[in-house]
This record gives sequence, structure tokens and C-alpha cells, in this order.
Amino acid sequence: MSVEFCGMTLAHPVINGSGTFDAIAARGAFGEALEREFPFAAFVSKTITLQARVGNPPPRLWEVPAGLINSIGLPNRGLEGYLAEDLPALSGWLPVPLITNVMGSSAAEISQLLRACDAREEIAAIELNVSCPNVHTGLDIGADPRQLEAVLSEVRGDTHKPLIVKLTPNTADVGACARAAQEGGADAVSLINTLRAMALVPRRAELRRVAGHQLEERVAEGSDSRERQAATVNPSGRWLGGGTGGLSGAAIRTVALAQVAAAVASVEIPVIGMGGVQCEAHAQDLLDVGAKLVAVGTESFRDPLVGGRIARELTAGPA
Amino acid sequence: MSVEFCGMTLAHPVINGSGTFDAIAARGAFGEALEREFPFAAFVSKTITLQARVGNPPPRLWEVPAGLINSIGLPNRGLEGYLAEDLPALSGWLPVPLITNVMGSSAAEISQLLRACDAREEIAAIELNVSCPNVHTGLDIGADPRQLEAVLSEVRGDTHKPLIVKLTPNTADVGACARAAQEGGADAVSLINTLRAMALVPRRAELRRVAGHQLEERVAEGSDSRERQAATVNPSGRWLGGGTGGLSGAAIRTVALAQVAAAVASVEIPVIGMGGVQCEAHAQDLLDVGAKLVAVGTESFRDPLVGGRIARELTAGPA
Amino acid sequence: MPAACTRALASPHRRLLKVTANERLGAYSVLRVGDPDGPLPAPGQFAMLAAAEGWGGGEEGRPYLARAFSVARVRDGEAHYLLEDVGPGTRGLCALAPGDGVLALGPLGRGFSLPQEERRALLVGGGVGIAPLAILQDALTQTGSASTVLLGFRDAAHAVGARLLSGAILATDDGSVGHAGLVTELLAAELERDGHAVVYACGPAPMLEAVRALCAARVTPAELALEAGMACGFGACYGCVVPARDGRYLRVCVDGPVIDAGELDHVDAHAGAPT
Amino acid sequence: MPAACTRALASPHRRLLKVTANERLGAYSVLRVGDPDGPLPAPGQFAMLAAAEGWGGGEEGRPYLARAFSVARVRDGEAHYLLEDVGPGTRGLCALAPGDGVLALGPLGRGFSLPQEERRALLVGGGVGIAPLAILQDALTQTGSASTVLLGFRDAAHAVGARLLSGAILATDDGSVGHAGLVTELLAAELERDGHAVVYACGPAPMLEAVRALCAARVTPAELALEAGMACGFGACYGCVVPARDGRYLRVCVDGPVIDAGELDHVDAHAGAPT
Ligand SMILES: Cc1cc2nc3c(=O)[nH]c(=O)nc-3n(C[C@H](O)[C@H](O)[C@H](O)COP(=O)(O)OP(=O)(O)OC[C@H]3O[C@@H](n4cnc5c(N)ncnc54)[C@H](O)[C@@H]3O)c2cc1C
Ligand SMILES: Cc1cc2nc3c(=O)[nH]c(=O)nc-3n(C[C@H](O)[C@H](O)[C@H](O)COP(=O)(O)OP(=O)(O)OC[C@H]3O[C@@H](n4cnc5c(N)ncnc54)[C@H](O)[C@@H]3O)c2cc1C
Ligand SMILES: Cc1cc2nc3c(=O)[nH]c(=O)nc-3n(C[C@H](O)[C@H](O)[C@H](O)COP(=O)(O)O)c2cc1C
Ligand SMILES: Cc1cc2nc3c(=O)[nH]c(=O)nc-3n(C[C@H](O)[C@H](O)[C@H](O)COP(=O)(O)O)c2cc1C
Ligand code: FES
Ligand code: FES
Repeated sequence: MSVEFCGMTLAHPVINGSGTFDAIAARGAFGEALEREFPFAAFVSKTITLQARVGNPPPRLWEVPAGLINSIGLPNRGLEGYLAEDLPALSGWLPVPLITNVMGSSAAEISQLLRACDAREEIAAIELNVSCPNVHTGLDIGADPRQLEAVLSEVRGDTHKPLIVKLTPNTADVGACARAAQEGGADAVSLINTLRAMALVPRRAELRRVAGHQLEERVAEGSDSRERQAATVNPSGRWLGGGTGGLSGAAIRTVALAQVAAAVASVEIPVIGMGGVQCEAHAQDLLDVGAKLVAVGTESFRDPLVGGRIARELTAGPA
Repeated sequence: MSVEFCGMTLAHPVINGSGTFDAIAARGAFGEALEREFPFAAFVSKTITLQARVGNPPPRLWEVPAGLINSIGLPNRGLEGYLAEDLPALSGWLPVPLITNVMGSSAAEISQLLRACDAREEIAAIELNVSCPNVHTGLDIGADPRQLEAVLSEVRGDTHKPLIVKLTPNTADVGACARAAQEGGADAVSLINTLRAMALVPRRAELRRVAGHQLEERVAEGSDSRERQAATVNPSGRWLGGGTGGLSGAAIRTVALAQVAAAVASVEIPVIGMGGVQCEAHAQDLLDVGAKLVAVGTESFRDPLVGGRIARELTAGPA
Repeated sequence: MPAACTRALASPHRRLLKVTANERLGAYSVLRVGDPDGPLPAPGQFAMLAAAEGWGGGEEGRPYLARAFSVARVRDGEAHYLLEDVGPGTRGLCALAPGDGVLALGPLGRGFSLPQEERRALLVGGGVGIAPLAILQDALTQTGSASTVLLGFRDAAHAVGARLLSGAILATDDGSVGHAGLVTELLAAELERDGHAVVYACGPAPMLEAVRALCAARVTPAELALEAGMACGFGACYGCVVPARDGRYLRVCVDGPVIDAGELDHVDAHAGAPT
Repeated sequence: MPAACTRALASPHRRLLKVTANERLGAYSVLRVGDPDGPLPAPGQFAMLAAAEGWGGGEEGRPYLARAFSVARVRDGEAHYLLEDVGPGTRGLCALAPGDGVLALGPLGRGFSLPQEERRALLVGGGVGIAPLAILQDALTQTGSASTVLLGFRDAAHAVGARLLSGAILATDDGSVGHAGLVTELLAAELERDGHAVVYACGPAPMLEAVRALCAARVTPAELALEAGMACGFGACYGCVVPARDGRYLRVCVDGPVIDAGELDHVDAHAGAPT
């Protein structure tokens, strides 16, 4: 089941979605067992930006039917901290190739990120997250095909490593965006990232319905049944500290399948498919529509080793 | 709880999503009881096109976790048939204003639809579905703000009736689209329509897992566990006769909330919010982010009167 | 030709009913639901059913929508349904116990019409598709008409389902009970013997197509109870279509489920009972 | 200051365990899960739990993710959890019966460190937040250390939960049991009486904030067991953060849940036990 991908030989076609697995933290929680059973054929870092970011204020998570909205806000140590601290913390034990995911808000920023990564041999490939508002236009760099191609053409020369472009799904024509990435020099595209979504602070009445009678007595006093819990915490009425967030998990699986199929139909470069993969069947669907690799995100939160199980089942055929 | 909307006085703020309630068929199935308990404050027709359409070949439905993909393909009698047959079939008994939803693939087509509707007093307002590929550009008319505004400016003069523009959610910046609709002369915008999605024919192994051992013996013979059920029925491997479809229901609720909030923030005209509304709390969330009306779609399939119950609960406050 | 279709109107209210019994019948389950005040369904009509609890969950997050089931019988204020476990929805209903709640919308659709011109009724069923034939047989018996019942099953365990009707002549795929072969072979022989008949059929798509072709060749009137994936059951979603002879699509839930065989050019591969 | 945090490593395998008992304790449930071969959790560590069946369903389609629970006790190869039904996840776990399956990942996070400098241990708990203090008391007893236990509850029904620990001094909001008022009032009095202490606290955010402020004012070392909505429990999602003194965010699941009070400027309103 080993797979050739952009010049790398991977043990199987299952990797992680950026930002959904922290190999360093997992190594801390699970110890050496993680090395022996590392669930992914390559490890994708969370998104690294030029400057360190602390991320969004809590709450950062909201659970929905068959899915999760996150509003993490891309916390990371910044390029320098990543190179100085995370790379050494991974080296020596990470049993698979490292793909570093980076994001910048202008060609100049991206260029700097690519050049810095290019210089480090620990990094096997670079994934560029283009779900980032352009500092100049305000529009996500990846949402508009022309803008995307222009930015990529400008930075492509800054690295010899394989360059994967992680497309945004919040766009009118993802096939056109995939084509733009290819024309701009990408070696592969990956999709889908999360769908823009939002949740409000639950109303007390709502909580009561969900939690049964017990809660009634517990929620703070107040006569207006429409008043929202914790309105003091977040007066905007929005639950997520970041205001809006991104939807992932089972709820987006069929949207992902449609977008991956559209991307595959639009490009010759390999496609990494992801979005709501929970088991071998979901991964196989993405491979069947033409994805070369499959990434697992949210499902790893429920089961850290699910990626490995999917890989084994893809190899063996379903039980 | 009565609501002023584009010059109409509606009994409450809950209407149906276009294509999710057929008042004529429901009147046939439920008889006069439907008139007495009509669940919506206005009735929105399914999308009417200039020429009659038979719609997509079956299968047209695929159920997903907390949602439904449909690939109906806008079957309708065509403008002439609608005016000649559906309007008389509704008149006399429909207890609420009628909003006719139309779609055209060019300004000329839309213009013709609007003019014909404008001439009929049975029609209280017109909803324009812009999730339609432009015959010239191939891109959905509603996906690009500039195109949308240009088309609307061209046709706006063709009707004096309130014109609601039903935006497509498959776009980079729904706020910009809402603004374009307003600039083009829309009296209101409605959203969200379904998210583009796809499903494959279930593999036999998959069916086996879902249905238990029993199925194993029943599915047609064949040694390859990856072979798909009914591959003969649809050799492409795609389940839906139309290839891809649109995702609706609970799974899209938080995406809808984010898009409705973005639209409200971008325009002064009223916004009709919809997407995954199943109960009063979901409707209230949309109203809380600024929607003037709420539409119920998929949930009416499970309970034809749910719209009325939501309206009552919105009025009374939650139980 | 058969007379106008029969149809009882449903209440637009989805009603919460109680399971009174749920018993195995060979490979099937017979679910009985107390509904003393509900409208009396016509033979061939169906209801959209969902369990009141635990619907919308499951490993795959399904079932989400209600499922369609033919009313198999109405007796003593109870509606009977014949169920075959083929997926999460039917599994959930098969697992219900007396006292559990069922959300029901119905009766829906157009049912069978009774025989005209003194034609004898030939009831042809396959697998779980025998359900609407049971209530049809009850209706025929009540009007004093005899009916010949031909039923096909996979094997002996499924053939136990034939007990739902009386006096059925059986065929099984594996020959374990009755004629070894297809039920349509029995039908061909019956039509040969006495062709002044009207055929009522329900079952898998290939069976229905064979019935249609047989009857078309002999100009024997036939009514086919079709099936299709349904989201609503009352004409709202346009999801449940089958292609008609004129190139248009019929909605099985409101134009059917019982459809005059003459309206079809062929029976669509998706339009039959689960197999 | 307390010494280095204690932490047992979890297996990365989500393990299928069996419920051995699930009994009411006043307003709470005590869920016991057989886990003879699992790693021994350190006091303050937690596990991510999900019911093996029926998780992912429910009327609202939740719970979808596993839920975090402090290990309240380990005895005879069983882990005990104290549960309060506050939503679909806790409700599902409260409804489990002996023999039912539980998917567990753990033990996770950093636990409490044992007292240094012969300070006496002051255990301060509020509501369901008393859970990790029970296993801490067990550990202290094993090392021969005495501990003073101060617990606050809403009312008498909840105060029954205090039986999880021994010798607790109680406070209730409604005065039905023990001191009528806040548990932090008891703490203030205790610190007044003998300030050479280390405080271990777990409970609602306002209680933790009051503990933090009290201890900061007296320069008394304190360890707070925080809570936060968690998607993963092992540092993968960055969802479970609380703001630290230095402006950065700490992940409760890997940097905590037990956090030295000195690292916090204030206890975030979302960082406490359910109230
Ligand atoms: C008018 C009518 C009457 C009926 N009468 C009876 C009856 O009396 N007794 C009876 O047992 N059945 C009857 N049926 C069939 C019954 O409705 C179906 O068996 C039932 O809907 C299956 O639901 P499920 O969840 O158990 O299986 P599903 O998982 O829904 O699978 C059933 C079939 O649907 C397809 N499928 C699989 N996954 C999906 C998906 N995600 N979305 C959409 N389709 C999918 C596959 O072809 C599969 O074989 C009737 C159907 C109709 C329309
Ligand atoms: C380290 C740790 C240890 C814990 N130990 C214990 C323990 O020992 N015993 C115990 O009973 N509990 C404990 N908890 C708390 C427990 O994890 C929560 O009570 C549980 O997750 C609630 O899940 P639920 O589905 O029952 O309720 P939820 O519905 O998830 O509601 C709980 C709260 O989350 C918020 N919320 C509501 N809806 C949503 C949504 N859709 N998405 C996100 N948030 C929402 C609201 O603020 C609500 O009050 C611990 C938590 C942590 C982090
Ligand atoms: C908590 C969380 C954090 C994420 N962080 C990032 C990130 O830093 N960079 C990125 O490109 N994608 C990020 N993603 C998106 C995932 O990589 C993936 O594209 C998406 O979640 C869809 O896959 P899934 O449904 O399997 O989770 C994140 C997703 C989640 C749920
Ligand atoms: C079966 C089906 C058919 C639909 N047909 C139309 C249509 O003809 N025109 C239209 O504008 N929207 C159509 N829609 C979209 C709905 O009006 C609505 O925008 C969408 O389903 C989201 O709402 P919901 O989640 O409540 O269903 C259809 C949706 C479904 C499920
Ligand atoms: S099931 Fe919806 S139209 Fe027939
Ligand atoms: S719960 Fe995921 S990082 Fe803490």
C-alpha cells in the first residue's frame, strides 16, 4: 500500500489534517507507544505564521450534530520559534516525513516562510494554507483563482521542496482554484479546510430542553427566557471567542467529497482529500473519486490512532 | 407576532424554503385540514423556469448524518404551465400570500419570467433563484457579486412586485453577494440554499457493516469487495442520478447561521434566513442574528406542520 | 381496466402512536401500532414511520428522515407493518418493544383499485413486498371476491412471511419451499390457465418488471405497488420519482405507490422493494 | 511551592472497557469502570469517555466527541467517576448499566503534586469538582498525610456527594447542610487558623477565582484543577485553553488540568466545573 507522493515514499495513503494532531503534545501524553504506532504516513504541522500568535480567546469549540466548529485562531510560536523549538522536539523520534504547514498574508510573507522552510532538511514538504485574508484585498488569498495563481507564481521559486496548496472550501468554484494552484506551480493541492460556521451562546431555555429539568434551577436568575446564558461572558451573543469558526467532521463529508472530485477533475497534480473521514469507507470514497492521499482531522480527536486503523483497513480491505 | 415584510403583512415570521413544500400535493394528501393548519405565513413555490423540466434521473436523495443531499434537478411545468395550471390550483384555498420562485440562465430569461409573474395578481412577491449557471460564463449567476449586480440591474425594472434574491451559499463572500443584490435593486435576500455535495453508491462491504450480516447474502455476487452495489445502475459510481446534489438539513445549520449573519451585516434590506431549522431555538438563532423571516425546508419532510409549531413557539416563547 | 384509485386522506399531523406488539415472522418482523382513531388506510397506502426515541442517531448518524412502510393490515384498531431489517431505519423499528412510541404520518399515496369486469384478482408478491397484498386480500375477502395469491421468497426463513396472507402458492429461489424458481413463473402459468384477471403486484424491481412485461404482452390489467427512496411521503421533495412512459417522472408517494402498469415503459431498477 | 506535577502516560489506544456499576450518590452518579490493566492515574488526571453505543445520536445529534472526566478514585481494578447530568454526554454516561461498554482514553493531563515543606493539605471542592479531590485524599492518606477537606454544594441533595471523601466540612448555598454560604468562606477561616498549607481546589470558575485570590493574597501555594470544553484531551485541537498570566493560553488538557495558581492572573469564566 506504499504510495509515491511528490517524490516521497509514504507507507500508506493516510496523513493528518493540519492543526488536528500535535505530535509533540501526543508524544508527551502517550510516550514511546506513539512512535511505534504513529497513525499517519506523514505528519502535517499546524499552521505556522511569520509572527507568533496566541490564538483566539475561549471558548474555541462548539459541538454540532455530527460535527465540530472550531475557532482556534492559529496559535503558534511563529516561524522562528517553530524552527528553533518544534523541529528539534520532533527530530530523532518522528517516524514519518514532516510536512510543515505555513500561512502568510502577502506574497512577501509567504516567500519568507517558504525560504526558511526550504533551508531545513527536517522538512520534507511544505503545505501552504491559503485560507488567509490578503492584507491588501481583504479577500482570502485562496478564494479567488486569479489572486491565488498570481501569489503562487511569485513565491514558487522560493523552495525546491514539494509545495502543497491547501485550498479554501469557501469559494464559488473550487475546481478553478485547484487549477490556479497548479498553474501557479503547486505540486499538489489539499482540501477541504473547514466551512465557515457560527454558533450563538445557548439560551437558557435551550439548555433546559437539552439538559432536562435539572438545569433550570442552576442557570443564573433572570426573567427573560430569551436572555442568553453567559451573556456577560460574551455580550455579542456569539459563543466562539473568535466570533465565527470552521465546521469540520462528519457533517462536511459529502461537501468534501464533491469538492475533492471537482479538484481532481480540474488538475493533473495529486490531490489530498479530507473532510469528515471517520473510517475506511470514507477514506476509500475519497480515493475512489481520485484523491492520492487522505487526511484525517476531527476523527483523531475521538480516537488518536484512527488514522492507522484506516490505513490498515485500506490495505487489507474492509473487515 | 405579525411581521411586515416588503409591504406584505405576514401572520408570523416562518415561511417554507422553495422546493421543500408542494402546497398542491399536500392539499391532495391532507385535504382541507391543510388549509386550517397551513404551517407557513407565506408559501414559496418551487423554482419555475421558462421551459418545462422533467428533473434529474433517480436516485435523487441521499441521507447523511443529520442531513439530506438532493439532486432533484428543478422539475417544473415551465412558466406557462405554472401560470396556467398551478396558479388556479392554488387560488381559492391558499390561505397565505404566494411567493413565486423563478430561475433563468440569462438576464433575458429572467426578464421574461419577472414580467410574466408581474402580470399575475395571485403572486404577492417573486423570489429569484440565482444558483443557476450563466449560459454565457458558466459560473453561477449568484456566485460572483459583479455579475449578480449587473443581471439584477438589467431585470429589476421588469416587476413592481417585491423581489427577493435567493443567494447561493457556494461562494467566497456571501456578504458581498448580498450587497450586490441590494445594489442591483433586490427588496430582500434569502439564504442559504443547499451546499454542493456528493455521495457514491454504497459499497457492498459498507452496506454489510450498516445492515449487519443479513445483507451479505443478498447483495449480488462478485468477489471484489470494493465493487459497488448497483454499479450497473450507475457505472460512474455516483449515487445521485444528477451526479452531485445539494446538502440541506441540520448538518448545514451553523454554516447558514454564519452566512445569514454575514448577509445581515452587509445590507439594509431584510434577510430571510434558512438552513437546518428544526425547532423554535434554531429559528430564534436566525432572528437573533438579524433575519426578518425564517424559512423551514428539510424539516418539513419529517413533519409537515413543523413550521406552524415553530411559529407558535416563537410567539409564546419556548415551552 | 381497474377503476379509480382508492385513497384515504391523512391528517397533516405527525401522530405519536404506541407500539402494541412487535413479533418475528420468519426473517421479518410484524410491527403493530395502536391507532384506533386514525383514518382507515386503503389497501396499498403507506405511512411514514420513525421511532419516537433514538431516531437521528446511530453509528452513521442515520436514520434522519422517516421511512415509508405499506400498511399490511388494519385490525382491532391496530395497523400492522411487515418489516425487513435492511438498514438503520428498519433496524430501529424492528427493535421497538410494546409501549414504545412511533411517529406516524399517513395513510399516504394512492392504493389499489378493486377488480372490474369480474376479473379474478391475482396477487403477486416478492419478499417484503407482500405487505400491501395482505390488506388487499382482506379487502377482497370482505367484498366476497376470491383471490389467487402467488408469493416468492429467497428461502424458507423468508417464506414464513407468507403466513400474512391466506392460501398463498409459494416459490423460493433455493427451492426449499414450493416452486423452485421465480414467482413470475407461477404467474405466467396462472395467466395461461385463465387470463381474465387483474394482477396486483409488489416486490423487487426485477419481479415487477417481469410482471409488467408479462401483463403487457397479454393485455392483462396490472397494478404495481412501487417503492422508492422517500424523504417526505406527501409530494413535497420530488425525490421519489420513477420514469413514466411519457418521459416524465411520477412521484411514487402521490402518483403512487400503486401505479397502473400501462403508465410505465419499464420498471426502474430503483423502484422495487428492498432485496 | 509544590513539586513537579505527577502524570501517568496513557496508551494512545482508545480502550473499550466495561461498566461495573453506576449508582446514584445524591444528585450525582458514580460510574465505575473495570480497568484492571490500565495505567494507574495520578490524582488530578482525567480520561476522555464516551459510551460505546448510542454516542453520536440524540435529539440534537450530540454528543459527537468524547467528554472529559476526572478520575475520582481507583480501587480494585476499577476507576470511579463522579458524574453530573448537565447535557447529552453526561446524560448518556449516567444512563449506562453494568456490562455496557465505555470507550476510554487516558489517564491524561498533569495531576496534583504532593505537599512540600510539611505544609498541610487543604482540599477545597465545589459541586462535581470534588471528584479529583477524592483520589487526592486517597493518595495523601496512603503517604500518611492528613488533609482538611472543605466542600461546597448547592443543596442537601448535592451535598450527599461529599460521601466520596472522608471527614469533609460542608457548606451549602441554601444552608440545608453545614455552613450556610460559600466554601471559600470556610477556606478563609482555615487559612486564618493555620496558614502553613497548600491548597488543592476544583470547582466552578467563581470558586476557583476566589481560591486563587485568597491564596495569592496570603502567598499560600495553590493548585487549581481547571476544566474547559475539550475536543481531544491530548493536546491536538488547542480548543481547551485558559488565559495565563503572561498573556498566552494554556491547554488545560496537557498543561493542566492541574495548574499552579501562580500561573494565572485570574480564572477564566469558562475554566471551571459545570454549575
Ligand atoms: C411506498 C413504500 C412502501 C414500503 N413498504 C415497506 C414495507 O412494507 N416493509 C418494508 O420492510 N419496507 C418497505 N418499504 C421499504 C422501506 O421504506 C425501506 O426498506 C427503508 O426505507 C430502508 O431504510 P433503512 O434505514 O432501513 O435502510 P437504508 O440504509 O436507507 O437502505 C436501504 C437502501 O437505500 C439505499 N441507501 C443506502 N444508504 C443510503 C443513504 N445514505 N441514503 C439514501 N439511500 C441509501 C441503498 O440502496 C439501500 O439498500 C417501502 C418503501 C416504500 C417507498
Ligand atoms: C479535566 C476535566 C475534568 C472533568 N471532570 C468532571 C467530572 O469529574 N465529573 C463531571 O460530571 N464533569 C466533569 N467535567 C465536565 C464534563 O466534561 C462536562 O460536564 C461534559 O463535557 C458536559 O458534556 P454534556 O454533553 O453533558 O453537556 P454539554 O451540552 O456539552 O454542556 C456543557 C456546557 O457546555 C456548553 N455547551 C452547550 N452546548 C454546547 C455545544 N453544542 N458545544 C460546546 N459547548 C456547549 C455550555 O456552557 C454547557 O453548559 C470535567 C471536565 C474537564 C475538562
Ligand atoms: C481544531 C482544528 C484546527 C485546525 N487547524 C488547522 C490549521 O492550523 N491549518 C489548516 O490548514 N487546517 C486546520 N484545520 C482544518 C483541518 O486540517 C481539516 O482541513 C478540516 O478539519 C477537515 O477535516 P476533518 O473533517 O477530518 O476534520 C483545523 C481543523 C480543526 C478541527
Ligand atoms: C429536496 C429539496 C428541493 C429544493 N428545491 C429548491 C428549489 O426548487 N429552489 C430553491 O431555491 N431552493 C430549493 N431547495 C433549497 C431550500 O429551499 C433551502 O434553501 C435549503 O434546503 C436549506 O434549508 P433546510 O436546511 O431547512 O432544508 C431545495 C431543498 C431541498 C432539500
Ligand atoms: S417522497 Fe417526497 S415527493 Fe415523494
Ligand atoms: S482538548 Fe484538545 S488541546 Fe486540549
